Amino acid sequence: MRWRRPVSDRRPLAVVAAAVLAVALAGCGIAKDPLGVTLGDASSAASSAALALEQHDDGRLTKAAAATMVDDARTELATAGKQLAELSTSGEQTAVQRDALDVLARSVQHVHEASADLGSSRARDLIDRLRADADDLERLEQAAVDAR
Amino acid sequence: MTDLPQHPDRNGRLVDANLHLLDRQVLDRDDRPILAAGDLELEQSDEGRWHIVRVILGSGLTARFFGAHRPASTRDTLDWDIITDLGAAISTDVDRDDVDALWTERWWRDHVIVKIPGGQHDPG
Amino acid sequence: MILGDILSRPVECGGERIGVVVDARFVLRDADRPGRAPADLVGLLVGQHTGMAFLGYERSSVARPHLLNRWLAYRQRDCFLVDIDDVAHLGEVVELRADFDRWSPMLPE
Amino acid sequence: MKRIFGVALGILTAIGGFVDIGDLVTNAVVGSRFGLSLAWVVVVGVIGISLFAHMSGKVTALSGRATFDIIRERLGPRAALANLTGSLAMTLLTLMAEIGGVALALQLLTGIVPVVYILPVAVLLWLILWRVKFSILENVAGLMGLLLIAFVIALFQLGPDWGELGRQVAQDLPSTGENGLTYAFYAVALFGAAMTPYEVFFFSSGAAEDHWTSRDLWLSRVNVSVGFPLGGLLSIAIAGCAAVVMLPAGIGVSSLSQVVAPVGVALGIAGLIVVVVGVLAATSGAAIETALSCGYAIAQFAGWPWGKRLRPSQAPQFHAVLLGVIVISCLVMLSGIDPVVVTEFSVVFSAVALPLTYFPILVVANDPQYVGEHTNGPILNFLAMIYLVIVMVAALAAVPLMVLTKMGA
Repeated sequence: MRWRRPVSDRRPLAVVAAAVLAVALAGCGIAKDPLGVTLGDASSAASSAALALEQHDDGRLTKAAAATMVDDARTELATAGKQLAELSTSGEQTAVQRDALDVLARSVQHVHEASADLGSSRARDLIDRLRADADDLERLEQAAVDAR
Repeated sequence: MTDLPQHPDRNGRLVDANLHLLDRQVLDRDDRPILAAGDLELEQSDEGRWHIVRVILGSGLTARFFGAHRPASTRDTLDWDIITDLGAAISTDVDRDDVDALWTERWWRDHVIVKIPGGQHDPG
Repeated sequence: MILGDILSRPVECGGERIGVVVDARFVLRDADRPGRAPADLVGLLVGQHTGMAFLGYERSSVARPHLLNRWLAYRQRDCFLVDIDDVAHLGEVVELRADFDRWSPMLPE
Repeated sequence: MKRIFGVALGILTAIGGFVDIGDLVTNAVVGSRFGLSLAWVVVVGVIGISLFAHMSGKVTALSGRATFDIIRERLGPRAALANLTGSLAMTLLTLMAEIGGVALALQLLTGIVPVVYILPVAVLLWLILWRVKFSILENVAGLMGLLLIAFVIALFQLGPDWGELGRQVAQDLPSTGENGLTYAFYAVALFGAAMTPYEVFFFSSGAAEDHWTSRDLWLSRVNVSVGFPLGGLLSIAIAGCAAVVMLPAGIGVSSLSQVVAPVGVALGIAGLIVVVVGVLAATSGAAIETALSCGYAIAQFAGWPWGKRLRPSQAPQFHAVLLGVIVISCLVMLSGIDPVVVTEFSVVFSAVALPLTYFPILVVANDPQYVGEHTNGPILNFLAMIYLVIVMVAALAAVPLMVLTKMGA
């Protein structure tokens, strides 16, 4: 079989390798602010849990679907919490990070309660608390971006 | 490139190996697939003319990666004279059950597929 | 001889590199049933690249799509057919006789 | 009468079959972050897949050779092997995502954690491919997939501000604080989701198996030009629902539950169950198609007998590959990896692998040796060349964008 790679074919490989390298290097500069992204995810998760509770309470989502949605939100919040804790920030962002850790801890607790007793009478109360958490997290997200 | 003269020997159908022959699917008498045509084996006739004597079966998947050849004895081949047509695929006048190059397929059939219940059923 | 051994091989004439073996041209004496008659080796097609040569655009009348065809034809602009009798030696390097002729690579339609 | 039924069935299965986990997730994610400002990408993708599927159906109908048989022949074994590896890796990744998608849909119906369903789904998938009569299989999944129309009904039910949606479609750059790079990344991901290569492997292999001839070409044209665009409409409806419900609530979609939630909001529990069954059917149908496509790719490349209509004993290696890829996918998904993450990677790598199969098919669709006098007309070629450029740009941009935006974070 004719398997030897003639010299003329090797040139394109070198070009591709160089291009990929250049892109990777450029990658570090433009990425979005990690603190802002983490807080955005957390805020999204909190309002997602609130939506699930509300729609289930209104009888528009089955228990299975609502429970899944709350469970997904809990996973996303847990991940955001871990990322937030591990994040090294500087300047005013550190203050934002500290506040965010408290709000996040509170919203994890709320989501935990939500998934524990989905149909409970406290549902309305939990929805408002989760919506408040989401707003706080969104405010902190904006603060983090401004403080960059 | 196009201003070069036409080669005189043209009584017959002109066929380029890479373009019309190599890596084409070889079919048996009933158009059932055998294997891909991987290479060609040439021999010199008494007057010294090179001509194709055998098609070597095998695709890139099972080919040797480092240019080495399998010893001639174990090479899966089909004789040139059983070829009936060269189209999008290479048609031949042989029954695939007689082609011993398909021993790997038979191994999979006899040692794996037939062992699983339902292996012979006709899905229709 | 295994055809695969000479495909992609460098081609030289008097020590000077001419190109690489891109393909091999055969003539089927019996067009209706190829197997019934010998398929004689007419010669070797020599070009500069083996990479994209397989697409065979440059050697057949497939004219479309135009843009693609022009680029592929460009890559093979100096491809030619050399008669097997003009080949002095077939091996790691394909050596041509000094006075070898260049024939058109185009396939008649 | 039977002819019309055949045509209708073809179109319906094309619609149901068009949407898979990649379309569901990517459209919802994009809808929840960019509204409908990326809808044009779905239109571009649908035209592309229609063109690509038609060309490969035509080549197969006229030459009797399916996609990977042609690719091996046209590019020679060495380049074709690299091509096979790339396309196979992408199809295998999609198979994993589809199996995960089925498990997620079952979680939405039953509330049980998806990883529990991975093994039973994989075993059932293999059993279906081993035993079930294929024509039933293909039509049931395709028809049930039509239940996804619930997204369209939900969008109307939500009574959105059509003016606002219209403005989102028209406006090119995002207003929601997303930067241009993320926008570009999701454009490529959406394009990869709409123009999935495995659908073409499946489509062209089906043409070969059903022994299509030039007389069937009009059927292929109808299937493709009606079925796929309507499938594209479903995709846009998925994005629309997310844009109307999730975007204002500040929820960035990252799970299947959030993809279907808007239908619950709009149509209540009945609508929700219908759409989840639709998702189950679409992902199951896609799992069957991707598993088969892995088998087709390897068997056609190697020249082995292949096909869903042959007895397993007549195509032993083909069925061995099916078993192998299902086992591999099952093991990977059992690791508990999030199917949505696998899906996002699969659509991006779809975009990367697309030129590998698009380019040879374009070349062969112009080669009289394969298609006789049915070579591409000038308009078709002009369009096909434009898409060659689009496909190459998307493929080259996909990985760098993925790195730059950390998967669109």
